Amino acid sequence: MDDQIILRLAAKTLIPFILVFALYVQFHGDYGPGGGFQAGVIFAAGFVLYALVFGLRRTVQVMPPWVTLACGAAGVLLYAGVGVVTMALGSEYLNYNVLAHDPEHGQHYGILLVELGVLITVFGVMLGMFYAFAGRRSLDG
Amino acid sequence: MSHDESLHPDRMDGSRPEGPPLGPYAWWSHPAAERPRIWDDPANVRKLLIGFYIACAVLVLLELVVDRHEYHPWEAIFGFHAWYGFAACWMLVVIAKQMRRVLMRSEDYYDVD
Amino acid sequence: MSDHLPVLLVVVPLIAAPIAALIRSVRLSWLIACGASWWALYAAWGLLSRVRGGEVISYALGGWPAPYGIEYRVDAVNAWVILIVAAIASVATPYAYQSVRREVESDRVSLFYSAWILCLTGLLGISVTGDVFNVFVFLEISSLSAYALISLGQDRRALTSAYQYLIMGSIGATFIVIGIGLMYIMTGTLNMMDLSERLPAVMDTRAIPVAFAFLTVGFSLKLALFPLHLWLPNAYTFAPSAVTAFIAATATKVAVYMMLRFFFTVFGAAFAFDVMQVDLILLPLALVAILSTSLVAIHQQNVKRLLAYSSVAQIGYMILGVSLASVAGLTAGLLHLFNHALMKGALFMAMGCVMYRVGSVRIDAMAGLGKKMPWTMAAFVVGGLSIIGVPLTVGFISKWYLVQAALAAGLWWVAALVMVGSLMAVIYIWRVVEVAYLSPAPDGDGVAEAPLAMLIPLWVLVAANVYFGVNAGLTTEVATRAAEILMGVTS
Amino acid sequence: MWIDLPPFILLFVGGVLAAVTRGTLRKSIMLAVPILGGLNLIGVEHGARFQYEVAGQTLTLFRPDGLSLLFGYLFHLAAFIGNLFALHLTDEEGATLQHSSALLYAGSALGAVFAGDLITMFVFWELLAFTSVFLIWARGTERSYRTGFRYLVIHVLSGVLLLSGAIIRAQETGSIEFGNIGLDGSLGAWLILISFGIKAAFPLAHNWLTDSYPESTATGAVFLSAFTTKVAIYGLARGYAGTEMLVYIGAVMTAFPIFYAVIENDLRRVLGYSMINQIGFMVTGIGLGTALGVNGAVAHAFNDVIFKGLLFMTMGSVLRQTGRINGSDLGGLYKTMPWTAAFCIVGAASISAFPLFSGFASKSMVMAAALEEGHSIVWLVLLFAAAGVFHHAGIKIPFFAFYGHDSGIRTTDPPKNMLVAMGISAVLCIVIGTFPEQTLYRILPFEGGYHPYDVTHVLTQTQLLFFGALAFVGLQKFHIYPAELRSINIDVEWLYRWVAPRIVGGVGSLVSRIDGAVRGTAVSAARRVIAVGSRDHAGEGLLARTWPTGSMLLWVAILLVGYITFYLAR
Repeated sequence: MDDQIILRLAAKTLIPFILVFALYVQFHGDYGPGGGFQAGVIFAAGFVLYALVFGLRRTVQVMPPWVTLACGAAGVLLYAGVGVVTMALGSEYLNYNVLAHDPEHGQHYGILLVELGVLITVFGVMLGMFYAFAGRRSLDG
Repeated sequence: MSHDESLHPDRMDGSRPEGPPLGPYAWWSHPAAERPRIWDDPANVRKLLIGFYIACAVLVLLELVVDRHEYHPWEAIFGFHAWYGFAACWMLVVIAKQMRRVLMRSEDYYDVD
Repeated sequence: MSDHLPVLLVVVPLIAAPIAALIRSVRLSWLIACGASWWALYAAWGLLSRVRGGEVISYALGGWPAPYGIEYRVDAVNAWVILIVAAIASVATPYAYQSVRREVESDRVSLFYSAWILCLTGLLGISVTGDVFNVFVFLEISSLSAYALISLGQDRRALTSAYQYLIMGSIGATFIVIGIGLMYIMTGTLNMMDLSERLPAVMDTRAIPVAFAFLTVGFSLKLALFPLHLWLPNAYTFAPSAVTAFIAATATKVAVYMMLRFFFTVFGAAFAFDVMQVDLILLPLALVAILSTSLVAIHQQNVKRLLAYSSVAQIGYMILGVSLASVAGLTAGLLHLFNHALMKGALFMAMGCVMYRVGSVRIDAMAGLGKKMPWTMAAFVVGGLSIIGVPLTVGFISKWYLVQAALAAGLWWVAALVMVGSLMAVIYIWRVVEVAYLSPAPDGDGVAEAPLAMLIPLWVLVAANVYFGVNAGLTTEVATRAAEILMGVTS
Repeated sequence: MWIDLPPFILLFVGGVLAAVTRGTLRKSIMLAVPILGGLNLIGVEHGARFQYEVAGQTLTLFRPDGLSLLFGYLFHLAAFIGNLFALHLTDEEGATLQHSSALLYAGSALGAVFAGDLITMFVFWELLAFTSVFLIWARGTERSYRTGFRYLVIHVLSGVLLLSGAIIRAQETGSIEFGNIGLDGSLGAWLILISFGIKAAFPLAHNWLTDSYPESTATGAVFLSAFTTKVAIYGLARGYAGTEMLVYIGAVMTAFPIFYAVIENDLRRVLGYSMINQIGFMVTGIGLGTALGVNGAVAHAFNDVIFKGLLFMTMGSVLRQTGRINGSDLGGLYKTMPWTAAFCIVGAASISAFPLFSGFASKSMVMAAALEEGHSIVWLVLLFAAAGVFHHAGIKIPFFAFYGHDSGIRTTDPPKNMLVAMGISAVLCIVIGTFPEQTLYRILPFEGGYHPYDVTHVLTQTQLLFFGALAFVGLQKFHIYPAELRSINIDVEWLYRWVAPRIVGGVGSLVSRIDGAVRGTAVSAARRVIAVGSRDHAGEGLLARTWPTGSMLLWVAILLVGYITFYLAR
């Protein structure tokens, strides 16, 4: 699509906003509608748009497939890890109260971290699926 | 052991190994040769049978001498066990022989599908 | 740490799975998988020994107390199922190493183990949780990873089988979630205990019977109850051998557990059996499953497929026990849950060994294997005897209790049909044994005994088949206790 | 008694050891195990032990009492003699298989008679079949393979009946203990009786015996004749003593096989028929149920194991030395197998119950018991059978094998171990027959003296036998006696070996050969069922094919609608 200049410009302009919007949805997720699932999908959508406009080859240069796999795994680790940390701090699994001095802050951090884990995993998996369908190549590129 | 040789297929039909003709006492020096056996002589068989008939007669006649208990009324009949045994066996064989007409089949009856 | 055992049971594999995916070393990811399953076994034993006496462990996730937060709740029933899953996993994972090296492309092996552990996580999670929506979440985790595992089979048909399983499994899960949704609408709660308290008030509505119907169909699909078993034979046939052994011995068992949990704990035996009279449906279906699929098994040419159909028949035995809706019947069903895991695990593992050496599991490929792979085929024979229900094997214990339960319910003809099912098992097992031991082997194909790394796990299961067949004390005790809990009988 | 252990354990250990050892070591094990086991039983304390609670039922592995101990001694003795007889086997003859399975088989028999409950009994009941079938298969012929299969099927069926009966009894009585059952009209008692009856070769269920024993190996038949049917006799004596029906069943069993035996050509099959006849005496004794009757039955079982074993050993020797066993092929062997011939005559005299031979000491007990209970007709039938058994087993076997027309076969006596085994049995026959009150009668389970040697008994029995022999001589003289012909005689097996394959024919190639027009409506209906089943369950049949996903979904939808309707209709 090298000749579609408008499309390319529009995409270039939009993509950063998409990514920031994803983060907005993510950070808004603790008290309002939103959260890691939606954020992860939106974040991945930014890269999908990039791939549609600029081609898979360049996208893979920016975001190699192994990174998506690693994200998919790392997010789960983050999620589960938070729970383990709360346990290590002497409370139930995923009881965020103990993450900070103040239980309210603790809840805040906890939910953010967990949602971040969800975001990373969802992002990794969505993009990985996109690569798998679009690229017909193995995830290792 | 010699029994293994005896299973040799050539000897299963009873023929003895090839060799010169053997005299009447050859079994002494040639173990493979035939020694005349007791029941090969019909006279011995006849003696045995005569002895057997006498024994039968004596067994029946003993009833006249011996005081025999009777556990069952039929045992009072003279020589009950003797004639019962004789009749039973005779009948058994005659009936069984007739059964052959119905029951007998060739040896590979079941092997043929 | 022992306070956290219910959650650690699930969390440790959950952490292990992504690590296994990140590590690109076949051996390391396998070791992680082994570690995860052995941990699960350790935790399962710890849980079981705590709840054997009748105690119930409740764990509030995130510190939110029961009706509000997610509760993990362990009693003798699910501790029993957890032990089954963990035990099979800890034998099947060591076994998988050689088998997977032969059957799965090497660049996918670490992902394979990741999916393997995830599947285990899901199965354990379903069993341990006391929250109906959480059940659905873990169900999806285990199912999705199972689809992935099955699709990795060598045969091209593995992909279509996995796809079919995916469609059917997703529909089953969807039905379950619809049922759960309806219940949530009517009661406003997702906690099992809370539901069981609130449901009686809304029993007379239309929504609850409809929810019950969706759940029944969903569970029937997941546990492959006749006639919704059609996805199972292909999935088991074309999956990698180790996957078949693992999933056949665990996935349907957990589905049966789900059904029991919903019918007995959530809805209550009185509602499910007296009002809904679900036994009127389950009993005939179970009997048809036993007879029909055994007959199909007799005609199969592929031994894995044969065993798959036999599995459907065996599920029939379990459901038969459940449908009697008595402590005796449930005990029989729960015993068979465990016992069938042991025997089918052993049989499929034996077939995995054959696949490893011969490259085929068709019956004609078994010719002469009795001589060439004596240990493998001997294991198959013992497993087969167990399926038939020969004394001194676990199969006999199950059948004994089942027949007793049927007789106690006055169902003579059911007991007789169970015997008929056993006779049919004799036929299909014998077909394999006959070819393996009495047909001459093709010359010079150089087939040798399977590697020790596969034989040892196989024989561990075979030994368990015999051990629990002779000494059924532990299994019957726990199964009876679990049945009493489900029926709400206190002893 | 040094170690208090259920006796089967030692035999099983021996069986496993025999499988992994070779040469002299194995031979020592073969002989030592039955001796040690038998000595270990001497002076054993009565009463049930080794009990295990499983699922609320008590399994009893070891219950020695008068009845089971008699069989315990007997089986050790039989195992010893049989092992000695089979000691020479070489690897070409399948020595490992035969030695090992013989010990396991003996162990199973011991396990069964010492079992205190029906479930343990059932386990050993099935093991009896599975361990012994190898003694048939070891013959290595196509015919023995098929026979072994039929044998297995029938015995597994018997086991299934026993198990079903046990389950039903557990339901009815709440206990699986094996004591006196008796026919109280309940289904469980009937099933167990039928199960025992199959193993005891009741009429119409007898055919497995005459089918399989003649097809086993020369040494295997000795074991087979010792254990299976005697375990069944034990079961009947324990569970059904005094069941009147057994008196008549036993009487029929004594009488009908002798007709077959007269016209049978295979001499080991003749022994099979005479075995049924001897079991008939035992069954009758058990049916009478009096102390004398049951004592007579088990005493006769004891003697039968020894003298029938001896006869099977002599015929096994003949088979081994000549490769033949048909009466039409044999004759004149006394010339070259003098010892075997002599032992055969001792065995024949014992089975015919000649005074001073063991059969006399036990058979007369049963007959006396029948008279005591006033069963005149049964007594006459037994008397007839006693004469008949002499006719076919006492005269026919030795006469056609060792005397009669000289077949020209020249061979030798068998190896020493076989001769010694036969010699021991022969001595036992004579010792027990001459001094029954000092030997056998002391270990009988019930009190009550019996004195076989009074003038009346001796005279009448001798008359009976001599005149039976006279009839034989007469029949030979007048050429009425049927010649031995190369043939077989059809028996009940005709139903399942000839009729059944031709009727059912649903399996295999037979189906295409048989014209459906011949079959009756019932048969064609059965065929239709099989055909329908196969259509739907085989290959790409309705229930066996891979379904399209859409069709599966249709099923789901149908079921969902069905369930909702069903539930809402409640």
